Amino acid sequence: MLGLKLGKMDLQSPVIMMSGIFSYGEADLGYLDYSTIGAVVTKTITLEPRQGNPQPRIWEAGSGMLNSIGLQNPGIKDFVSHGIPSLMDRGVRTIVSISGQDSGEILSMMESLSALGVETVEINLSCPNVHRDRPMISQSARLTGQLLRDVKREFGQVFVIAKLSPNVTDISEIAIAAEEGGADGLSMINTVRGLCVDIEGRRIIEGGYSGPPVKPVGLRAVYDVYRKVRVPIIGIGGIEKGRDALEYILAGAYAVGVGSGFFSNPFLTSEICGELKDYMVKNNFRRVTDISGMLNEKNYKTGR
Amino acid sequence: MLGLKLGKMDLQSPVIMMSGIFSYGEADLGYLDYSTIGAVVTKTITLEPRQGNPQPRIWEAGSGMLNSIGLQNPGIKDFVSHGIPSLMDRGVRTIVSISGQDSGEILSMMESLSALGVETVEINLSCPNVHRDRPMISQSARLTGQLLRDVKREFGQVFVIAKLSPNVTDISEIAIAAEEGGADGLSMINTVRGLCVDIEGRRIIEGGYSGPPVKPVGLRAVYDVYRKVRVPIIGIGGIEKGRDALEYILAGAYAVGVGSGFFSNPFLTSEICGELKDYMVKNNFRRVTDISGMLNEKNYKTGR
Amino acid sequence: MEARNLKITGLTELSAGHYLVELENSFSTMPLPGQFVHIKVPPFFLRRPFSIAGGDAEKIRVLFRVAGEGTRALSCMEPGDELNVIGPLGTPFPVREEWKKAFIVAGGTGAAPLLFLSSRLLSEGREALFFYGAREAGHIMFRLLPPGVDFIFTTQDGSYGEKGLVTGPFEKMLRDGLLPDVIYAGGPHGLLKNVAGLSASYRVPAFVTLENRMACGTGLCYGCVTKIRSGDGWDYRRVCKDGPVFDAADIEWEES
Amino acid sequence: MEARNLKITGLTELSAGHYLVELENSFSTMPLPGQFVHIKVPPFFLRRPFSIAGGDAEKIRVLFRVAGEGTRALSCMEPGDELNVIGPLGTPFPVREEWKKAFIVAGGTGAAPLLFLSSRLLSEGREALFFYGAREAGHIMFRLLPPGVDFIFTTQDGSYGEKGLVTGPFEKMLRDGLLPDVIYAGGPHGLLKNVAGLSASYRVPAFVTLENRMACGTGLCYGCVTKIRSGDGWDYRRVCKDGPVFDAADIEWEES
Ligand SMILES: Cc1cc2nc3c(=O)[nH]c(=O)nc-3n(C[C@H](O)[C@H](O)[C@H](O)COP(=O)(O)OP(=O)(O)OC[C@H]3O[C@@H](n4cnc5c(N)ncnc54)[C@H](O)[C@@H]3O)c2cc1C
Ligand SMILES: Cc1cc2nc3c(=O)[nH]c(=O)nc-3n(C[C@H](O)[C@H](O)[C@H](O)COP(=O)(O)OP(=O)(O)OC[C@H]3O[C@@H](n4cnc5c(N)ncnc54)[C@H](O)[C@@H]3O)c2cc1C
Ligand SMILES: Cc1cc2nc3c(=O)[nH]c(=O)nc-3n(C[C@H](O)[C@H](O)[C@H](O)COP(=O)(O)O)c2cc1C
Ligand SMILES: Cc1cc2nc3c(=O)[nH]c(=O)nc-3n(C[C@H](O)[C@H](O)[C@H](O)COP(=O)(O)O)c2cc1C
Ligand code: FES
Ligand code: FES
Repeated sequence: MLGLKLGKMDLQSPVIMMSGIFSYGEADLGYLDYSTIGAVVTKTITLEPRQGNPQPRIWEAGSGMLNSIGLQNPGIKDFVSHGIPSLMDRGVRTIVSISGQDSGEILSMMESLSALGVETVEINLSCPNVHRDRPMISQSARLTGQLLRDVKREFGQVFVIAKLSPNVTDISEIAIAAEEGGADGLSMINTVRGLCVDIEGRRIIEGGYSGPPVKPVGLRAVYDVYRKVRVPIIGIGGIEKGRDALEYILAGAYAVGVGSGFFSNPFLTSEICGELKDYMVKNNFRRVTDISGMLNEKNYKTGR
Repeated sequence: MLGLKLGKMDLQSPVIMMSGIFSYGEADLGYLDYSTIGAVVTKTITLEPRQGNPQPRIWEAGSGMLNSIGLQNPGIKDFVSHGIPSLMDRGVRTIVSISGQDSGEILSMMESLSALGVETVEINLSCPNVHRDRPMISQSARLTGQLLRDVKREFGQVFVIAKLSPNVTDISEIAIAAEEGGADGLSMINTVRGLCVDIEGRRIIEGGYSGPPVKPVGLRAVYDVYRKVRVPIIGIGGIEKGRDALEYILAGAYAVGVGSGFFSNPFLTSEICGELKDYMVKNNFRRVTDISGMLNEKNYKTGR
Repeated sequence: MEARNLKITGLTELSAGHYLVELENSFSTMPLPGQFVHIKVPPFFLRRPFSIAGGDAEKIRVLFRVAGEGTRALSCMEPGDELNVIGPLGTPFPVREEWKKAFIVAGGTGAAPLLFLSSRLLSEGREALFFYGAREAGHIMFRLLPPGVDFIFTTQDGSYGEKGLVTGPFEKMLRDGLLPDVIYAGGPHGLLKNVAGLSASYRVPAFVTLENRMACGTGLCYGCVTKIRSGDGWDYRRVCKDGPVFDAADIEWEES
Repeated sequence: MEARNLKITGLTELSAGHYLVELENSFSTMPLPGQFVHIKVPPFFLRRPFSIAGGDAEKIRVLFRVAGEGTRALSCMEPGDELNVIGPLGTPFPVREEWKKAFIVAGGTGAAPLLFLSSRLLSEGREALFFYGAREAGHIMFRLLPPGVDFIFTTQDGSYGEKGLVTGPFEKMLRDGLLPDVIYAGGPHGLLKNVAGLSASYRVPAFVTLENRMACGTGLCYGCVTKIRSGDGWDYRRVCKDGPVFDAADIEWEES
């Protein structure tokens, strides 16, 4: 009922643990029902090791949070040398997340990954915590399209997901460029650039904003882009209960990504699967893909 | 202590009731302490009357809200014919908000307003609820700069505030263009494009997202832009308690704008003034302008 | 209109999911039937609007149904707790000297302001026949029915009174030629639209109270507007300030 | 590590703003001194981490100070309420056979895990001298002091024990040549850094517990990292998973 295909992968559920939330997938948490997880996107890897940002990296921001991990990671060489951690025996697929400054870096990482047999890669074009004043690749339609063309030209057989930033004037334009460049799927949204003021500590905390407050932003992005592309969208942003995931799917997401909501609710993936099943049973749907985009104008006319 | 100048106007407090929150300033609410309000920005007026958007116009979105009023207003002619509603006897100044598709419309409205003796105008370049698929003027640095140049060339004596949208790749770029075009001040942010899914009602609600969840977005915008312009910034977005206003001012706002938080907390302006005074007394500041931007790198180095 | 913290003096579950909350009236004004209060229910951002179901210089009564998270939170509050309330808001039901006999048509919690109105009418020596429809017997707020008002009940499941919609007996009465001087109605959109149609057919003036989503509740934001006929067309008018009570003939009824 | 709803069996205010909360231990593991629990306090988004201040197969005790909104909300909960808890988390304090005599240095609520540790040490027949510093007399959690442990108190205002910082008598004891086999410490960053310096000077191993801001609490997000020496430089290691207890000599101390 909840199973679906993403590229050549069969996912046992449309719920994906997004990058940065679940480390490299090496953890085995006794309390998780792994059968409710379709895939894990590993924490973003870069070509060279990165120490990441100084403290504080985590800051509560109203009913959400800021993070500025700054892509701490051991680099692609170390990552590859350990082999891809796998939860395959529990039916969970792995998607490897990578990030780089340009096509050269990305291609070199793709090389290492495809040598390892990795079939699905997410390219994080949208981390707000790395270079404060340099734009992200997904802030430019031209750079996004070009990067994907470069990657798909050489690694046409790899399923490539582009992860996009909401911090753009028009996310549809970026999404279309990614699709035209050859992206096989889109993940949206990454965190929203945010800032908190620590009055007592007399300091400013910058970071990527995530959690429940960004849900209307993520939904808007998914809804708008769904009408303009054909590739599957992983809907992300502020999912903290089952109902939120259903909203994303009805608005146009093919699958949903769990981010910081998992920190708050460790049973989130099970709750999502439960809620999706309930909705489908009550409304007589057999496959979760049948309800994807159901309330989007692309399929459906609203009263207005 | 809390008084400050905005252009030629003396404001009795740095707290401004933003556009859309307080109608045209004609209301006289018994429970408001008007001495805590520096100015009221009137609900945005357009050249022609507008009926605005259909219901629903208001939607609760997590700990914030969506609105899609769609600039319902009687048009500039009708507005001007009634004279500018004034709370001057209570010390509250009026700023008139206008919006138009291009310089022609704006200039024609400026004409009517300056005939009426209006000294301070806010140009709303950022309403997300008007034309769904057409960009807003403040989504283009070029158009923003051009519009301000056109306005200031003809109405150099009017204090012109540009109200900017957060839905851009780089708000600093827009702010700089506005300043270069001649803007005397900046209001930021307007609402964030958002969307909710009404599962039971099987419909999509689009609207501008405001309230506490957008505070980190507004703070980020103010903080970033403060370092790049010299004109005063009215910091807006998610202010629902006194402390929030203090955060905006410390991050770089010259004055603060109260939006939907006023719906939730009718004593908000008093709370803000109280909190600002407390902070200033405790930390030995005499004028609220002395603490503006105090925690911004422009003035101050953070520990990092 | 004032904004104050009002103390809850009573909170009773009248039937499954239906509550009566009684607030200390610290406002300096007397509430009138048709007016409403705008209540902050922590931690929710938007206030919740509720008709005043009764009250005087001492008390304000609100009758509500648990419809979602906010009303659920409200139902969990306790006597002694305070609520930040803006009120009394909106225009009351008009009452004219010459309207000696009124028909009142209420569906569900739409009955709240009409219960208040009917006791007012009664105390002024007028006649009122109250058509009150609910889903089931348990939803009829017997404890709030003003003594002396004549009631005709319907329930959708037939568990009390006539089975069916409240507009059934109401329409029958009109058809039988028993016309009142005025009609007042509150409840779901379909009911009100129906009443408006009958009021036009039988040429009896009708006043209905609308429930749109609200932000400010005080006429400032234009969030709650409804289409009101004007000249050849219509204008959007504010339910919170220009209403919530409107002349049924003025409303441009939309599909819902 | 498990995630469960644990019932609150007791919640006591020990002194102004300091609380002891007792939870039913429905975990299948026994908590160890130095480990912590990650508690969801509605309606806050991020969980709050707290050291385990005591416990066994039946109970988990947490000692906390109202530091902000989340701890305030926690202090308002009641016995019978449930909390969603992830735990026990992190690495416990190391205890080696040959460490017969321990000095324990605690500042403020940093005492919580050390109270647990000291009773463990005592029950294993070891010797422990507990240096316990607080702002004022009322902040010292007498009710939690394990019987049989020797304590030396300091308060900043001199209202109990010696006046000054806890590192005063601790350093004096070392200076007087009364060296323990091991030092354990918890509390503010300055205190820990100080203890680390003394541990190096006197060549006594020291283990400290750190408190960084956490999101996952389970090693997944890299939010809570601290600089740990490695070769010529340092690496960011996770306080929640690689700690919270670290060898003081491994920490790259930063200004704070
Ligand atoms: C003038 C007026 C008078 C009313 N009088 C009564 C009354 O006497 N008794 C009663 O039970 N109900 C009354 N209502 C409806 C009542 O306001 C809603 O049931 C209540 O707001 C639902 O809140 P919730 O948090 O439980 O629901 P949710 O669905 O969780 O609320 C989400 C948001 O939608 C709004 N909303 C949801 N339903 C409605 C609705 N029907 N009308 C307006 N806003 C809504 C809420 O205010 C909130 O902003 C009245 C509404 C209006 C406008
Ligand atoms: C491993 C560990 C063990 C701890 N043990 C204890 C203990 O036994 N007793 C005790 O009283 N406190 C302990 N603390 C500190 C405790 O977690 C904070 O006091 C608490 O999170 C503050 O929450 P708040 O909502 O009241 O404060 P707020 O300032 O409103 O919290 C805002 C955010 O900052 C975080 N935060 C604020 N202060 C701290 C802090 N000092 N450390 C970590 N996060 C913080 C909160 O978790 C939250 O995410 C421990 C912290 C850690 C990391
Ligand atoms: C602590 C943290 C670390 C993250 N690290 C990454 C990362 O390494 N790569 C990436 O593409 N996204 C990263 N993200 C973004 C999330 O994958 C997700 O897109 C975002 O948090 C929005 O979803 P949410 O609101 O559900 O958290 C991170 C988010 C958080 C909170
Ligand atoms: C109901 C509503 C109506 C608004 N109408 C206008 C408007 O007419 N013109 C305008 O410039 N901004 C308008 N805004 C935007 C606010 O002025 C403000 O910029 C925004 O809401 C962010 O602030 P907040 O989070 O404090 O609400 C409106 C906002 C709301 C909630
Ligand atoms: S709710 Fe704001 S005008 Fe009616
Ligand atoms: S809090 Fe996530 S790794 Fe420690």
